[in-house]
Amino acid sequence: MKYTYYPGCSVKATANLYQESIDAISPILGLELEELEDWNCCGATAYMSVKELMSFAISARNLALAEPFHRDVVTPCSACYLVLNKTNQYFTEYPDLRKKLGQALEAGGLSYSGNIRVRHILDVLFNDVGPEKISSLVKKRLDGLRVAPYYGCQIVRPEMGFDDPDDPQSMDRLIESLGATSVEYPLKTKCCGASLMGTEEDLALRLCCELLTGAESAGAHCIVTLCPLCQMNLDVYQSKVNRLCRMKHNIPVLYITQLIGIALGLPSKDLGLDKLAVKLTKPVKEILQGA
Amino acid sequence: MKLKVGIYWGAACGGCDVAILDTHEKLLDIAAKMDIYLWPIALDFKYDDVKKMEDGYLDAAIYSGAIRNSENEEIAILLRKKSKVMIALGACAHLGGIPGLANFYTRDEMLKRIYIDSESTINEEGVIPLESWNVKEGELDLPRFYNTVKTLDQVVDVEYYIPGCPPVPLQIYSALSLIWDDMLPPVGSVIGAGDKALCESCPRVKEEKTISEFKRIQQVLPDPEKCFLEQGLVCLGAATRSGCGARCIKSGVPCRGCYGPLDDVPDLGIKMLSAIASVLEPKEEKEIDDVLDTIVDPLRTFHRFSMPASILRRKKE
Amino acid sequence: MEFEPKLVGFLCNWCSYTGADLAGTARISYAPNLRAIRVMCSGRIDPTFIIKALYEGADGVLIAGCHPGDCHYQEGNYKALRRYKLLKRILPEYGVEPERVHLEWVAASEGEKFAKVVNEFTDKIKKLGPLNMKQSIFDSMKEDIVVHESAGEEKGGEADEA
Amino acid sequence: MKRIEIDPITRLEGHGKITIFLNDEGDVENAFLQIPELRGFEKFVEGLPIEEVSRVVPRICGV
Amino acid sequence: MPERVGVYICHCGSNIAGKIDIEKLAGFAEKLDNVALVRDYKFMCSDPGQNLIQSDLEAGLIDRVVVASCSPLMHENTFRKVCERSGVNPYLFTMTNIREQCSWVHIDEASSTEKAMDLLAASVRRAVYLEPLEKREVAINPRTLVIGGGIAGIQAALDLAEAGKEVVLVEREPSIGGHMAKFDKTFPTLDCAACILTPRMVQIGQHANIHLMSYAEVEEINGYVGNFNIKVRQKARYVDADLCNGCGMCWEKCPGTRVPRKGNVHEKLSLGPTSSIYMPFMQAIPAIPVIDRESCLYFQKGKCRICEQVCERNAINYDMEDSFEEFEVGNIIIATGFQPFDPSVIKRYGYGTLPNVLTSVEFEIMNCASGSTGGKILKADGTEPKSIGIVHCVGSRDKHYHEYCSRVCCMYALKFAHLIKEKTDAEVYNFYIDLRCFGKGYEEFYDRLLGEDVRFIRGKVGEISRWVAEEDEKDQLIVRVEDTLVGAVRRIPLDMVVLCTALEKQDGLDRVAKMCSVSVGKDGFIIEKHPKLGPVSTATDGVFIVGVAQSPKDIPDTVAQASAASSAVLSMITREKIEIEAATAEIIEEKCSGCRICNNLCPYLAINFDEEKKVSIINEALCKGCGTCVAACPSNAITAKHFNDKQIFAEIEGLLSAR
Repeated sequence: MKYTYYPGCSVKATANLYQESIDAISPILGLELEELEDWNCCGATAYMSVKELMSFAISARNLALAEPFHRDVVTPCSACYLVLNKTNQYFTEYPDLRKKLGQALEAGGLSYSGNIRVRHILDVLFNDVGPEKISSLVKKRLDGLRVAPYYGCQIVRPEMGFDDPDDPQSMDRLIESLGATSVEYPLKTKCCGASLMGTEEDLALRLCCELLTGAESAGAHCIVTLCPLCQMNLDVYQSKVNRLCRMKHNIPVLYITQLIGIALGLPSKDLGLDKLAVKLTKPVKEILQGA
Repeated sequence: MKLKVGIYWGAACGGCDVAILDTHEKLLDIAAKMDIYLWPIALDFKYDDVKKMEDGYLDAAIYSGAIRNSENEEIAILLRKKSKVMIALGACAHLGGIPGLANFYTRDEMLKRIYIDSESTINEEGVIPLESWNVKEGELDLPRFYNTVKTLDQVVDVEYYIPGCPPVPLQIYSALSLIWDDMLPPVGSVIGAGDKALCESCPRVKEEKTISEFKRIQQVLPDPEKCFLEQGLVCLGAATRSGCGARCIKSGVPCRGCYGPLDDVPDLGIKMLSAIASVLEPKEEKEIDDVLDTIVDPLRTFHRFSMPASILRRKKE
Repeated sequence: MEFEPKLVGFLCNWCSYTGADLAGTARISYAPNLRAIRVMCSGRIDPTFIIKALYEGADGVLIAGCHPGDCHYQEGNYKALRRYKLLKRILPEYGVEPERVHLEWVAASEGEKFAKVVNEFTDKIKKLGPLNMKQSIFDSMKEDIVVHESAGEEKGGEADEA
Repeated sequence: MKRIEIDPITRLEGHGKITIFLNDEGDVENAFLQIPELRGFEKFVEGLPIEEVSRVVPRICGV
Repeated sequence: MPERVGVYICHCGSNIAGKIDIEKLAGFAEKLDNVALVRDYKFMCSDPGQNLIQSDLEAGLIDRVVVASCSPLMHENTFRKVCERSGVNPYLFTMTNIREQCSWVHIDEASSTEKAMDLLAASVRRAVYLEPLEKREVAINPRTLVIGGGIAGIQAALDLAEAGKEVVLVEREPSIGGHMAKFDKTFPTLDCAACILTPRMVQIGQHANIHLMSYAEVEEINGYVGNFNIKVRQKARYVDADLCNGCGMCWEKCPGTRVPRKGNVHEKLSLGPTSSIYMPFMQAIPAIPVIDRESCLYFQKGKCRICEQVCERNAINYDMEDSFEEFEVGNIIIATGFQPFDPSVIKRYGYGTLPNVLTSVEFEIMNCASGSTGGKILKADGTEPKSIGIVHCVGSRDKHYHEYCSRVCCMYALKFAHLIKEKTDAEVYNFYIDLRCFGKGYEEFYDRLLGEDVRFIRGKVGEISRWVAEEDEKDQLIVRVEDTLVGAVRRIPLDMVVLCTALEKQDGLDRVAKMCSVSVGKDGFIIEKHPKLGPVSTATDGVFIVGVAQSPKDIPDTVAQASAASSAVLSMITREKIEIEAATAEIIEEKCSGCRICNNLCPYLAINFDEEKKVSIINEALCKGCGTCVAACPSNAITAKHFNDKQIFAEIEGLLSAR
């Protein structure tokens, strides 16, 4: 299964552990992620809310670059997925926007007709690879590990497309396919504050605190997510959250791809586990070692 | 005593005359009952012979072909004077027929296209036919090419019409037999045809009609059983008099209305327009337009054979 | 003398005819060029009537029905709309400007609108000028007449009843 | 100049008229065959949908 | 002998004469063909005016009448009656509107007079082609069909039966009573629903004039006003109604169950016995059980048959088949009631995924003393709730689901709040957008609730989840709602939530509507004849609509509509016959080719196809005379009486070529 891979800026920098885990598990799961040549930043939701047309234009450029390959564009990051997917949909639905973007692309010698699909890596893992295949490849079953599935709020809007936006289940199934238990986590699509961490830190910290408290009260050993920004806010800023909310949270926050990597028996340094701010706790380690 | 009959053709193709011949052995009955005093395609009588007759000499005159030029009209008027009963034979005399399609153009447009612009003609001086022309020996004349095609009943009073293009030979025979059996219906009626629309005798199954798209015959492989109209193929059968035995439909193509309208229908084409428009599927204006876009050349299709007999008769100049 | 167009209107009994009456009771004045024929529903209007009116000398024909959804017989106006759309497409092939036939939805309460519609339609046809279809058919057949030797009366020239 | 007209010429498809001019000796001075017939298929077949042409042009000659 | 037309020109005081030159018009009329005489008078509609016409008619001077005066919508009937009085068919008369559409609306006298002349010429030519028409009358069968045995159907049936008229009441469920039978109390009086409903149900069961068919569905309806023939499918109950005396042995001993065996309190909610052979509720009418095939061990696995063994009256019969009954009725009353909106589509409210989230109907059943909880309000685990939330407008006033307001939810929500306060000491929250307490005594009931310290939060609930923060919230539901009066998003933990779901069109209403040839609106309810002036009748004569079949409404309005419909039916019945529109369309069989273009053009389904004769036929009683099929018929085989082609062609010629 071959895809045009749109990495996005985060996995090239702060979220390189996400990229490492993807690179590690892809060959085993039979995924060929060919990086899109000369891709540009999608501007994420921040730029979309400031200059919508410009944001549409720069992400349309990515789509135009990807179209000749006639393959699905896959991205690991929820923000990139939201922006690219929204651009693709609005491009087909709104003729006057299509005209403006057409002119913008022409200036760059490009054109786009709107017949390729934008997909998140979770969609590929769940629908193309599938939980059965993954569980057949599992070497170390993660029995006893209680995981809080955190989807974040950007993957579900404006159109999740491959799962129920109010009550997504695809990651829960993937977690269960590894032998772990996916706890009932009502905050699975609540917002972590994302880029607000830079502008309204206290608000974002309080949001993350609720997410961490919710996971803990659901008895989860760790949180698994699929968005670089959510992971960073919950993992890197966990100490700041504890200080502000006078909590003693110590919950590791992994990427789903890392969890899969562990279950596939890959060495932890290939999965970037060493780069986690909140190190794996004793109970988690025991389960991982013991399995 | 044998009936004295004259058969003539105006702007015609001779198909109606051949149809008379196609009555095969029945031709002998016709010959037994009738003496033919004029039949250009088959017998060598001249106009002078007819002019010499006294008025009403002929029992019936059978005129096929439309009124396209002055000669067609003159002979029609002549035959009217010379015969008790005037019968219009075939779609041209009855409705204007295929030649009637010329009513979408003017005389000059026609002559220019035929004699000057036509690709295979070399005519630098732009010579077009004239009504009279002098040669050394004397003056020659030709009939005048009319601006508008007329039907027979628009130039003379016509007692009976035998419709069709061509009329079904058997129907011609049965119509003629009405004369010698002296069972002619009231003057002005159409004989040798049914008094219901073609659908009555059409072999195809008819159900409720809702049309969301029209197609052209070559774009589709129509279901052999189902009514053409229901499959989005324009068929004038519903507004056309029966009598032809649905020969076009039986050979897989929709009806084009050559047997003409039913009794109280003054305009076949506009009536069919009303019928087809009523059963379109969409209600929104935009969607209606989309469906109507799929009808090709509506007016000339609806008036394939009956333009001169329609209410407006021709395109306004 | 300025050209005064002759207009024929087909008004549906429940909405547009009642609307026209309302314009009367409200004494709203409008151009006198339109003569109305009452039908029970705009669905009753056969395009043959419109062609007949144009032939008999109308310079313009107005079709008025209930607004979609208001039809007293629920769907008559939809059929009127479909026939009107197809008829407008073939008028140019008759050499008749399609603007000469116009369809308008007029509710029973829209007396004001009825007056406005008649005025606007009258002005539009005034600009277009006379149609006189019957005369133009007769003119185009003028030279096509053969003078009878005997009575000399011109038979076949004038366009008799179809 | 004497003139003989054969009008119409018969037993063929279509209309025609022959005019013969005899000189005083009774010999043929000149003769003309005139075809009065014209319906205009060349013009009115223009713009017809192609599938209809095959149903219109057979009416050029039905013999 | 050609028709002789009498022309009568009215001055209408100065209304017409003030603008139109009457003399010139009369002079013009005299010269028109077929005009035998022309008269003019100050007020044609006055008695002397009418007598002018009557005397000419009785003297046989004329046989067609043209009155040039006001609009036909004004005095057409007046002059038709004059013709009738003079022994002449009223349809041989026509009017020329030279007032509302001529003298009142044009300024210049000359052009007004010219227009009047053209209009008059058109009328005269039309008059020549007028043909006599008979007003057809149809007998009204006094029996009435009522579809639906809820409070609407019960009220209508009783009104008619009490008036001595025969009623056939068809109810789809095993017992009549509809949704009202599932309520404990009714607002605003807090009457016990059973107390006010059961006596009427018993009356229905015993009334000699009412033929009750429960557990039955209408299969087919044909015919027209006064003469509908109905076919009803009586579904097999597998219990013989004549033998069974409702002793109850069968459902006590029946091992099968219609509710999940290991279900919690809410899953096991039921009014009557939960066994496979059951009665919907104890006061069911008819009091006869029915076997639910899905859960019956005999029908599913072929064993058991215990009910047959215990039944002393051997009324059980497993081989019963659906049976059919046919009868004639004159009128139909559609009282099919409503179906509650299924809230599971609103995932954020968690109905079906989270425990302790109930719909209003489920909560009503829980409150019934004869219900499975004995009227006690309990959580799913059987314990008493400490706090209950009631969410208004679930599926109503919401563009995604139903835009309309269901009218009853606010009031029953208040009733719920009262019941909770009365039966438990739980906190009660009502989440509302607007409190619509519009009826008699409704506002007072709301004030009373304010006194019982019910907490009203004005805001649409955003989410119901299990996003607990503290330990004690563990098995609670967290409601997040924006309190618009306070201007903050509030987070309220609750033990239980009741969703006030919208009232939707009853399942199958569109099929019933199609059978009665009435149409449904975009929200699925049947379209009434006129929203203000004809709420219970429909465009089809003889078909009436009552209760939620027309639109959501509460019990008082439903009962009022039921009595309105039955009085309308009674007036039809007492008239014994009804005049059918005379100017209908007619298909001339000799001309109809069976092309069937007209078949689906008729909104009243008046045109059907005769397979043997291969022609279409118009049912004159159903035809309203709109003429849509006439204009479409390619053979002109359909004539529109009083508006046929000849008459309209004559008017066109009159308008354009008379002068």
